[in-house]
Parts: sequence; structure tokens; C-alpha cells
Amino acid sequence: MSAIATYTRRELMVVAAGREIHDREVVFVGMRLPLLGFGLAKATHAPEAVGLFENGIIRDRPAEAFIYTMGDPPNIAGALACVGLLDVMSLLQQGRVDVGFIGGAEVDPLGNLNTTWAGGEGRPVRLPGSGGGQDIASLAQRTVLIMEHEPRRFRERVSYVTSPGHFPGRRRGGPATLITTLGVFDLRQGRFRLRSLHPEVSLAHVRAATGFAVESDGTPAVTEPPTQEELAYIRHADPQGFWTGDHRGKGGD
Amino acid sequence: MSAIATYTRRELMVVAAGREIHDREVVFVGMRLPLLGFGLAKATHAPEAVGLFENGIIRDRPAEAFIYTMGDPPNIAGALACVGLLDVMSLLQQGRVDVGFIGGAEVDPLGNLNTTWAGGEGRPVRLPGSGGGQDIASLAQRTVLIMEHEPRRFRERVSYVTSPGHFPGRRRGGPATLITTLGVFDLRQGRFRLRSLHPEVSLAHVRAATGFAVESDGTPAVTEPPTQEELAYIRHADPQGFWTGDHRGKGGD
Amino acid sequence: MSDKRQSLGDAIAAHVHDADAIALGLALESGIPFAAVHELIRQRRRDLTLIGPISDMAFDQLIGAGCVTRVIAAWVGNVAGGSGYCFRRALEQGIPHPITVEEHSNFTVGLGLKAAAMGVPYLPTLTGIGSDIVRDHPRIRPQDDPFGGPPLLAVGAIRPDVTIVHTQRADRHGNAHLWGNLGLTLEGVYAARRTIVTCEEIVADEVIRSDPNRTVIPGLLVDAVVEVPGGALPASVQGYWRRDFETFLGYHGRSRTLEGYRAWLDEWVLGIASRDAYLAHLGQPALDRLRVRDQRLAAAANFAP
Amino acid sequence: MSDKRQSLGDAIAAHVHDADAIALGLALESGIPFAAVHELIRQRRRDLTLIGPISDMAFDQLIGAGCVTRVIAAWVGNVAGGSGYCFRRALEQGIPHPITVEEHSNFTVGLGLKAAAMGVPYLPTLTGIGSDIVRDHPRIRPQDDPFGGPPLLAVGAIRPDVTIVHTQRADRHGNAHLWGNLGLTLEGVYAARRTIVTCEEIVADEVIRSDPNRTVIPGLLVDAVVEVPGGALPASVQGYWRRDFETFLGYHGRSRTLEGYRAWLDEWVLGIASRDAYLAHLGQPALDRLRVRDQRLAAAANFAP
Repeated sequence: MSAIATYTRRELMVVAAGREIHDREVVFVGMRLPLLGFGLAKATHAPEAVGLFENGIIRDRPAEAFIYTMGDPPNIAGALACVGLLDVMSLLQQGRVDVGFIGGAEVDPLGNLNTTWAGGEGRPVRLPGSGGGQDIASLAQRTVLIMEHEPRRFRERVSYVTSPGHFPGRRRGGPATLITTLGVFDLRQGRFRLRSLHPEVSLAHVRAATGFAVESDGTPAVTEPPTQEELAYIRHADPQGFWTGDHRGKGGD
Repeated sequence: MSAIATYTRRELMVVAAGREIHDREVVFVGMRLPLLGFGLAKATHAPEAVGLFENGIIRDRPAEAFIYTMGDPPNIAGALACVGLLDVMSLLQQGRVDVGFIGGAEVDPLGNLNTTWAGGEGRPVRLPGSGGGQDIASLAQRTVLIMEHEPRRFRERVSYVTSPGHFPGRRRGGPATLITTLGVFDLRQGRFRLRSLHPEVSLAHVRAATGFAVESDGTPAVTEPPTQEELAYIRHADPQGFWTGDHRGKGGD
Repeated sequence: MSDKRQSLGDAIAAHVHDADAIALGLALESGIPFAAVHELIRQRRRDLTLIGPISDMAFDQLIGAGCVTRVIAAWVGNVAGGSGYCFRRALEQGIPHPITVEEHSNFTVGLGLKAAAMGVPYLPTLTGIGSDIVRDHPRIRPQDDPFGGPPLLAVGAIRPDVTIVHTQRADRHGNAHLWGNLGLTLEGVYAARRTIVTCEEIVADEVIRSDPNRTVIPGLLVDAVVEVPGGALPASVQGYWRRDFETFLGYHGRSRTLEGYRAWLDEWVLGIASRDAYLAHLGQPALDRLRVRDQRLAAAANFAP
Repeated sequence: MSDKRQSLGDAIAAHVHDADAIALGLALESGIPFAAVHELIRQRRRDLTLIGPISDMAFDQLIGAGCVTRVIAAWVGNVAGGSGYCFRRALEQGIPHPITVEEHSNFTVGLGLKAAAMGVPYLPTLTGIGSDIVRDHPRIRPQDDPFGGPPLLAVGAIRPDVTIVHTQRADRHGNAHLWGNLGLTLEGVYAARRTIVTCEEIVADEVIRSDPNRTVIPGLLVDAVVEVPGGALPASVQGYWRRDFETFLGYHGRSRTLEGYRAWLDEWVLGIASRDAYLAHLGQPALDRLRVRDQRLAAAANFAP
């Protein structure tokens, strides 16, 4: 895999996110990488997917220009509909959303995400909170989690469950896939299992970066690298590498 | 009172309805006579009253042209807002509506109205049903009832309570005033009491037309007849006498 | 999104089945999808449940034609005239066959649809306490306030199999602009398993996208979109058609007797192949009187990013 | 309706009191009424409760200025940057003083406002089951389904004393047109005891009446209407202003330290008398870059009767 120099980890994550969207699906789109993944899926294998944004925007095309937030004017211009937050949340609660994307500061093997209080051992750090994360985690038919893969973020038990993962009595959905900076994992039925390692990442590296046991069947697969077409889309959509540069862009924290 | 020949009973009822609206009030407006009463009140003593219609229209002026239903285009053109039915019902449920108007086929001394099944003695007659009547009766700060005054309609107990009157445990509002073809009655606190007789109507006439005892204090007052200004407004708003002619217009049933 | 354009006949055939629960007339007196109602009668749908707030005469016509066994509504009649005579004959005399009515107020039928739209089994309300409507009601039950306040009523979800709406314009994917009366349109569409949109005009995608706040009906909830100019007549459509009061009144008078209703139905529905034929039967002078030719345009709204 | 125009200073002085619960930022990232937020800081309101879904940096600024003791929100930070440092300092170190947070998700804060808007004590939901947010929550409780389904959660009503919104245009009575993001604007306005509308333009009554479907905020719910061009900057206003990303980012960087925050506040709020002065301080090149000059107008909608 000599291709590693030709794309960034984040570009690979965008590609992996896009592949989680099937054609004609209704997608609850987040910002950053999932937003790019949605646009990529639309441009390639899922041309009839529809995107919902929690502020009430419904789109079937990516925004015409680069956006920093889902409320930015280019995301409204040309939208199919601008409805209320409760209208899109109602569609989510009805079960009409096939897949939603969420991220967090901490994750555990059941797919619980913490975006509220982090750093259980040291001085606790207050994070911004749920936003729509709890709702997507509770109500989408399946969720795709996107995470930085670091030991302090991959914990046996998160210190606070902001967005619930798998738990007994869950009525619908739950985390299906976890895409990290190191690999892709299946989380279905509450079983955390390696699906693929990103190119040039070793299983030992993943195990060292994970605060709990990583299950894997035999020799792990390798995450399919981006195609030229996929990369071209991403670089058109994020020309400055704001979201997809290897060093997190100005929007990072 | 020689003025009786110069205006119709329905014109007098419109005037009585309009007088029930105070300035700056939020009014849940019905069709027919209350609609004209609202316009009359706006044009005279209540210029800052605001009208809500159950289909979601909010107006502070009468429709520009004659309307048969509240959904007619002249009631939409120039409206302040067209919102959803549940939005105006929510304002009603919050207690933000000062006064609502309702009618029915039967009424009893507690102000219960029946618009569902009539004619308890003979073959029952199916009426159209509640519409928004139950909601206005339940939720407005006060209601004004408008009725044809006939013995079969004024019953000791209505055969079906579509729009509830006074009952123990009522949390808000209830019928305040009943305007009929013969007089005006107070219904506050569940006491049915004559407020005024229309000109040239006798108390004996009212008693004969009412299926229960009519209470009155001393010599009844006489309903104040329409002024020339009031009549001019009504005849401008209903030039054909569609709602206010003495023989009920084509819209009658 | 895919292209969902169909003819009215095909849309009704594909998406409305016998025994379905159908919501229509959701904008109250305006925008009632009468063309679709008449197509339902011509296609002889049976055993339908009708759902709506006040149905004007659409429900009455369907009941008289024998399509209906159950009504979930707040008011059934003819708004300008009063009683619906087919509704009365069905309930008072079982003609053409008995039907049942689930009584509602405008608010409770709206809350039932809203509960389904929100994906919850019920919504709480204060309306109806003290009314006979809510007594032994199959879908309205007492419910405690978990925060210790006085008791409420819970209105159970009403989930239509199909909602049919008529709007001013839509794109071929079913994203529809609607203005004027909204009533319960949004709730009825979000609540339904399937939605058919009839509209005055199918327009280019870019027309709809130029004003996403006007899109009351997102195409992702729509199964078929049908261009039917005049498809709501005799009901009004803001900016397109005035209310055809004479037709409402004519129906009211003629439907007073069973024979009169049947003759009316033969003349205006069974003997009419399509909405175009209906408009032709109405005649040019009536169309000239009813069609809106004035322009009173909404103030400009700039969506430039 | 009466004339409700006021200056921003007078509107805040008259309608927002110490210890009030204030909802703002309801359209999420756009239309945040920053001019009103800065006026609240200048008028030294204290002991406020802030209500909103995601507040972008408006809540952070108010918390840092010592105006706030309680937050009812789903997310507090800086959307482009991440953490809100004043929020963190208040919760982690009690600077400038401790505050409490009633945790929500976007959906539950919306349902709380919607319950108040509807005039009911709570609304039922499925969201949050299994989350720590709803554990021992003061406003979210388990609730049975009276129709026998699985248990739900009940979200109690959230009733703001004041809701502040920024829209494109309004008439002098407060009837306001809003387009683009809606978020929870409608719910926040219907729920509130009082509402202040700031807007880009106060327009003639007939402009608003030309399009009643664009009137998201009916004037009967409004107590004051204030013309404040650019009153949402650095947030965007569709058709008027782009997002001023540099200001969000500058605040994010400078507020990382307490000293930096104080200097920022002095420069941009306390040392600034009015929104006009804010725009002047921003400078003409920035204004030229941010102001929308293109036109992309909504397709015509005819309201002629």
C-alpha cells in the first residue's frame, strides 16, 4: 500500500463514512467528516440518499460552497426544505432515519459515547454536551460513530453516557459501525469487533491505542483506500483540507 | 322602540356579539354572526383586537371581501399569519385566547352545547359534530354562545355534551354569555340568568321558548339596539343579508 | 430522489387499497383533493376509514358512494350549507350501509395525527374534559401528569395508511410548496405511511429549491405526485382558484334525497372520466369566474448565501 | 395592534429582568441575537437562566460576563471551534462564579419548549432512554403509555420568561418574517411569557401581510420589536449576512484564558456602545465581505383572492 502518502487519515475516514450510506437512505448528517461522507456517497454510490440536518434543513445535494456549520447560508440555499428542529427529530423518532453519524470524546465497547464530562482520572473536563447526539443514538435505525483513536478515549466504561450504545431493552437501532483514525469496527449487538485496519496500521498499534480488549477474526482486513474519484470529490469539497488535513484544521479544538 | 323595522334580529345579534369583545383581546372567531361581530368590534370599540381562526389564520382586519368559509381566499390575503391548526389550538390551550364564540343545536342552563346528535324524543338527527367547538368551550378564557331561541333547542339537559359548559372542577373559562334570537343571558358560574330582552320581545315569549326555568331580576333590561354606524358596518360587510337577513340565507340549513 | 410523477388513476390504483385509512381535507375548507376523491369513487374503493378535521362535502360524497365504513373526524357536513345528507342517511338509516364514527374535535384529531407524526403513542391535552366526546372513547384516555399537576387526557396516535393533499406546486420528486391555509397538512403528511400529492403545477426542481421554507411537504415522505390543475375544485386554492360556492350549494340541495345524490354522482363523478372532463362540464363561464387572474405576490425573500 | 418599536437598550431594560429565564439562539447557528446578548452584558443582568439548543458562543459570553447562574441547553461551546472556555471555567473552576447545568439533548430541550408552547405540562418521547442525561433529571421522568405500550419519558414544560429572536424583517407590531433556519424559533416564541424581536428591517405592514405564511412570529406574542441591522453578527442571516467565521475563531482563541476573555469583552462589548459601533469596529472590509449583495429570490407565490 504505497498509496498512504497520497491521502490523509481523515480522507480515508470520510471514504469509510460515505460507504456506510446506502442508496435511497435517509441520513441524519453531522458536520465535519460525515458531511463530507454524505456528499461523497451522493456523488458516487448513493445518488438518491437524502440528508437531514438537526436545525431542520433537508437536502439532496451537498451545499454549494464550503460550510463551517450546518446553519451556514450555502447549506440553506438550494435546500429541499427548511422545517423545524422538532420536525426532523419527529422523523427520527418515527424511525424514518436509516443512519445517523455521531462522534464523542470517549467510547466504550458497547458504543456508549461521552460528550459531557471527560477525564475521569484527572481533573474533569467539561465538554459541550449532547447536542443532537443523544437523539441520533437513541432513535436512528443505526448509527455510525467517528472517533480519534487514542487510549484515553477508548475506555472500558465511559464516565458519562451522553449518547447511549447497546443496552438491554433497546427498542431500535444502536451503534453499527465505528470509524476511527486507525480502523473500522463493528458494534452490532453490542460486540466490539475489528472489521478492518487502515493501511499501514498494525493490530498491535490498535491494541495499544484501545483501553479495552480488541476482538479480531484471524488476519484483519485492510480498509479499502480511497479511489482517485473519491479523493477528487473530497478535495473539491474541502479544498483547504480544513476538515480532512492530517493536522486538524483551524476548526479543531 | 320603533326601530325594530329598521334592523333584523340577526343584525341585533351581531351587535350583541361584537359588544362582547373588548379592545386588545385575542378572539377565537367563528363564522357567520361572530365573524361579523368581530369585524364590527374592530371597526368600533375594539380596534386592537386580534382574531384567530381554527384553520391557522391570524387577522387583525376583517377579510377584504365577503367570505362563505374561514378558508376562503379573501380571509388569507392580507392576514398577519397563516400557521397550523395546532399552533392556534396551542395558543388556546395555553390560555391566551380571551373569548371564543360557539353555537349549537341544543343548549342547557349550564351552557352545555350539543352539535352531535339532536332530537332525543323523536328520531335522532345526526348533526355535523364538534369541529372546534369542544376546544373553544374547554380552553378559552370565556365563551359566548349564539343560538336560535326555540323550545326544542333550550333543554333542561342536552342529549349529548359536545362542547362542555360549567361543570365541577372546570379549570378555566366556560360560557359567559348566551346571545339568542330573543335576548341576552348571563351564564357565569353556571347560573342561567336573563341580562336583556331584545326590543319588542316579552319575558313571557322567552319563557315559552325555553325548555327550562328562566331567571330574571325585576323588570328585564332591553338589549341596546344597533346604532346607525353599527348597521352601516354590518350592511357593508354582508350586503346581501346572507348571514343577517331575517330569513336565514342560502347558507342556512 | 426518484421521479414520482403518475397519472391520478395510476396513483390511486397503486397507493390506495380497500380498507385503508385515508386522511384528506387537512387544510380544512381549502385545497380539498376532490379530484382524488372522485377517482376513489370511480375506482370503487371499499371499506375505507376517512380521517380529517372538518371534511366539507368530500367525506359526505365518499360515504354516499358506499366507499366508507368508518369516519375519524371532528365535523362532517357541508360548510356553507350545514348537514351532510349522505352522512346523516348512513348514521340515521344505514344507507347505503351503516358506518361508525370515532368522534373528535379539531384539536383532538390534530393531536392524534401529531402523535403519529412525532412517533409517540399519544399526546396529552386539556381539551375535552367534561365533554361526552371523550367518554368511553377508543383513542382518548385519562392520563396523570407525572409532574403532579391535575389529570389530563391522552389522545392516541392516528396513523393514516395514505394522506392525500392538494398543493399549488411540486417538483417531480414530490417536494411541494403550499401557501394559504395549512390546517393539519403537515401533521397528516408526517403521520401517514404513504402520501399522494396532487398539485396545480409540477415545476422545475429549482423552483422548489428557491424557497425551502415554502416546502411544507418534503418529497422524502411522498409516494406519488400528480399534476391536476383545478384538482381541488370546488374548494379554493390560494392564488389559483376561488371557492366554487355554487357547486357546494348545488350538491347540498340535490343530495338532500337519495335519488338526488345518485343523480348528482352520475352527473359529476361516475359520468366524468377525469378532472379535465369535470372542468369541461363545469363550463367556461364558471371557470372564468373561478380562476384567479389577479396577482398579489409575496414580498421578495432573498436566499442568496 | 399597537406600535411595539423600541430601541434595543429600552427593550432589554423594559422586558428582561434579573433572574429571568431567557431563550435565545433558537435557530441554532444562524440568527443568534448577539446585539441583544451584548446589551444584556452591558446592562449587567444577573442571575439569568439561559435556555437554548446549541448556543454557539452567545451563552459562553454571557457566562463569562457573570450574568448567568443556570443553563438549560443541549450543547454549550463554539460550533466552529469546539469548547466554550467561559463555560468550562465556570463548571470546572467556578469562575466567575459557579453555575448549574440542566442537561438536555436538542430534542428534549425542544420538547420542553413545545410543551410550554402547547400549554401542557409535558410531552412524551422515546429519546434518551439509556442515557445518563435523563437519570435523576429534574424535568425528565418515566411515564407509562396509557395505551399499554412500552414506557416512555416525559419531558416537562420549559417556559422562558423572555425569548429573544433575530429575524429578517418585521412590522412595527412585531409580526415577523423569518426564512432559512427555523430550529426551535416557533416553539421558543410560543412558549415564552414575553418576546423581543430584533430584525434587519422594520417594514411596512403590507410587506408582512403580503405573505402570511412567512410570518413565523405572530405579533400578538411580541412585546418589543427593534430594528438592528447586523444584529445577529457574527452569526449569519439568510439573504443579509454571511457567517463571520473570523470573529468566532478570534473569540475562541482569545477566550482560552480569563485575561484574554476580559480583553475581548472590553474590546467588543463593554467598550462598544451599540450595534452600530460594533459594525464600525468590525470595519468596512469585513462588512463588505460579510454583507450579502447577490440576489437569489424565492419563486413567486400569488396570494390574490
